[in-house]
Amino acid sequence: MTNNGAQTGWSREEMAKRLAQDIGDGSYVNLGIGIPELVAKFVPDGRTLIYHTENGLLGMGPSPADGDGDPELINAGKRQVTALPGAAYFHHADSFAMIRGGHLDLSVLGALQVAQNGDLANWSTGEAGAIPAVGGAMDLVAGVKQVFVITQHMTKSGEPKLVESCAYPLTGRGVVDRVYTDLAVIDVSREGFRLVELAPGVTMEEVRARTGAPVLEARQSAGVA
Amino acid sequence: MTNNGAQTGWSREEMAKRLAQDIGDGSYVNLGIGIPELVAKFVPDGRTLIYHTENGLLGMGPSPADGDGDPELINAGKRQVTALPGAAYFHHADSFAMIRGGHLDLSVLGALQVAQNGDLANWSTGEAGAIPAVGGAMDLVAGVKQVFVITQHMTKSGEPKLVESCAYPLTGRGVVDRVYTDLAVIDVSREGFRLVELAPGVTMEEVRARTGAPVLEARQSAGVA
Amino acid sequence: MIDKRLPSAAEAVADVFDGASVMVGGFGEAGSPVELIHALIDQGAKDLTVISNNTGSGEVGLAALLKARRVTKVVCSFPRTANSTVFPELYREGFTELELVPQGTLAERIRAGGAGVAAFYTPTAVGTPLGEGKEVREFDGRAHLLEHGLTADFALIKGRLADTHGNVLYNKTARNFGPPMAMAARTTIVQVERIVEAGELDPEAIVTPGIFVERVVAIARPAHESQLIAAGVTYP
Amino acid sequence: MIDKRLPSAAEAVADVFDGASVMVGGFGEAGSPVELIHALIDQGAKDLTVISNNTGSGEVGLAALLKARRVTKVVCSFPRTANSTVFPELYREGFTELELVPQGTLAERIRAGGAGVAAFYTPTAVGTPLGEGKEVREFDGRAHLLEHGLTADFALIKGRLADTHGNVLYNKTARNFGPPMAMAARTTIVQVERIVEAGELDPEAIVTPGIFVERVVAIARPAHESQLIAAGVTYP
Repeated sequence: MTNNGAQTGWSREEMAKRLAQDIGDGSYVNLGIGIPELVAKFVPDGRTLIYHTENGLLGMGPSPADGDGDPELINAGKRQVTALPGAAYFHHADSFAMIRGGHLDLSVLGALQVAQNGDLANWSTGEAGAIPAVGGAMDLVAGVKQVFVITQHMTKSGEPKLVESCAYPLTGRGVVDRVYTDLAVIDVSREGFRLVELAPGVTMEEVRARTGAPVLEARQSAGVA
Repeated sequence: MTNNGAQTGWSREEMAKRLAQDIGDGSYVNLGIGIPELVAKFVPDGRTLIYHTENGLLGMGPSPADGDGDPELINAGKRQVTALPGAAYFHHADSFAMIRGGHLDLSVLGALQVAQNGDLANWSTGEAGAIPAVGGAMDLVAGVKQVFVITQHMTKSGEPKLVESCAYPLTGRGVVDRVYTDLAVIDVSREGFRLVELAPGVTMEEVRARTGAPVLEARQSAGVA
Repeated sequence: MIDKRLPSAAEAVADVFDGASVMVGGFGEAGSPVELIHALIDQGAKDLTVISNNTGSGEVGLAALLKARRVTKVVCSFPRTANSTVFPELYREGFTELELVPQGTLAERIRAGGAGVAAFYTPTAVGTPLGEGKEVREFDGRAHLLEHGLTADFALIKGRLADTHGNVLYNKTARNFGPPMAMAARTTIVQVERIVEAGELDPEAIVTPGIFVERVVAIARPAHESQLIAAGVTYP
Repeated sequence: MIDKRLPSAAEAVADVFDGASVMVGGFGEAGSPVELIHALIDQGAKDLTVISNNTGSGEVGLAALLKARRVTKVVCSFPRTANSTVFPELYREGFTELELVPQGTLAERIRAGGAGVAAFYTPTAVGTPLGEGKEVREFDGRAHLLEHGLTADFALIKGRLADTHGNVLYNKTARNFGPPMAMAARTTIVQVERIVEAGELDPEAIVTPGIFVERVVAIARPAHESQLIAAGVTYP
């Protein structure tokens, strides 16, 4: 991916910024722990999103200033946050009623693997002796209207994360709508992976070489969701 | 039941008063529409009951003084009531979670018929062309820990209301624990109806003559529930 | 900028379509969204399925919607009222179908629909005529009925106070079916006496979070059915 | 005269028995009833089944109860924590069994247990390892799993404020599992910073109605796990 010194690929922040462009004004959004959390920093001017955290808050705001936090006002990653005007607190059964009942517009999650049929693996490597922990990921992918994955295109050891079928234990079947990586934006269509947009300096050939399943050409009309 | 001019049987108020003696201090109680509502007037001194009305209030108090009512503060009979100190409002799904989940100690209901196995019919005569309406009766008898019926011993036309098996459509099967009538207090035991107490001036023979199923003698130890 | 306010009840119900399912809040007159229902009568949608605990009083509100022959089915726990013959006549005539549901099962089916729970097992109504034809299954030796979640195209609800995000507070026992219905409808429309800016309500005390509410309309002095009936009003 | 106050955490948990099931509120440290858990450690009950979203941090609170080898099973959605090896060691050793449940299914199972709903169908976890061995059934063409309601002998919950009738308010996201667990336990024990007389709380704003609460204990300045851990505290 060397390209005459010009930019190749997206940084984590750029991935988050690209994803943020695809979220409509007024959407109710749940951002997973890690890269997904960055999305909140890049929402385009003029759009207001309402953030849901599954531990019981709609209208979540950014981290508090040092010393202003409350250890009982936290997000799903157990980090201290704030509540914005218009916020509401509720209990866990109501919070997951929002998720399971299809009331959230978008869930943004990380991934270990995404399969071409939309299967997602993001909670366990299935490693022997590991302590299994699932949290709310299975509920989010089963219930939220749209599921975006944001992830590096390949693992640290150079394996594709977008694959024909997941080797890791599944979080949900056929649940992912779109994937944002350092190399491209890719839809999970009925026909399988389909390019939406390449990152700067990245070619379709490079994307295909780094993807474990076929990637279809972008549709002429492809673009913002 | 003439008895030398002395009292024979209980009035509605006396039935309610007799029933009220059997409710323990601190009980959570749902009183049905009609005679059951009278029970609240006769709770013995020193006992505090908390009244639940299924339309969303715990800590229901008596009717408001004239002109002090709020048409949006009503009981299940749609009559205006008040809220006592310690009251709480909640929605219908939570209200019936209290009922179905076994959190209420006692439900007091009227009856068309009670069978010797505890079956209750109190919502419909099954008459052709009648508009069926059930309200919360089936939920109450299925969920509340103890179900007391308060009713005249016989219908206006002189038919027994305590019967071998209900002819009317059921509200629930095997749900009634005890029946308070104008003639007696009668338990629904495993063996069938069993006398607990006779009203003043009423004989066991009279009770048996007016009951559509066998009535067993009171146990020596029978008394307050 | 999130602002779910609409300027009038008429605009709030403008897109209710023929054949729609409509949840209508209220228990008796407490919580009955009279102005939204009257706007729906004016709007004209017909062949509606109404999910509501009762069928209204006199010839105002829900009873008036029925009287206008707009409702071909009601899902309801208690369709009798002391002072209305509207539903009984439509029912006997065969114009309006009735699905009678125990009140707690009705509330739980609505909550389940809103919570993405397809179906659940309840002990209510086992062995009664309302359990006939339903799947029975034992859990811990006790028989339960399978009941299905209920959703609807629209919900018409009456609150007391809302903010521009659609967070809603209620008045006393007028809360009743409002919160579960707000969860279960695709388009939830709430009339309240007053709408404040986001941030003016205590986030700890909100009863229906705004995510469940699509539209709020201010009706400053809502009518109570009993007052309309006492004044001899019929609608339209 | 209804008064659900007990004078101390020790008295509040005195009757927890060996082999009891205990729901423990909290999500991370928010809402963790540290003082009630420490009283339970002192009390000595063992062979407990704990139902809780997490397994605690450091060696205080829930992690300390585990460390004391009192818990032989946890029902939990996320037993990993960054700063505790207590559960992983007990799990690997085979002392403490794990039933891993998706977080929303856990919350709904608890709510169902409290609401008298024996079981329900949810789309969560279909086709995943956590759905294996469970009944699958289609509703409207979509596969759902059958999940059962959960109840418990006791619940230990942290609120902010209560009254003598057991009505409870919470603090921000410390509310989390408190309300459904209060519904699902036969004996619900709530620690709060302050207990007021009945009538001092707004009946419109109560989160857990007193019918779900058997005992309230005032713990004026409850500890937060993170502060204890930062101070190097381990319990006992």
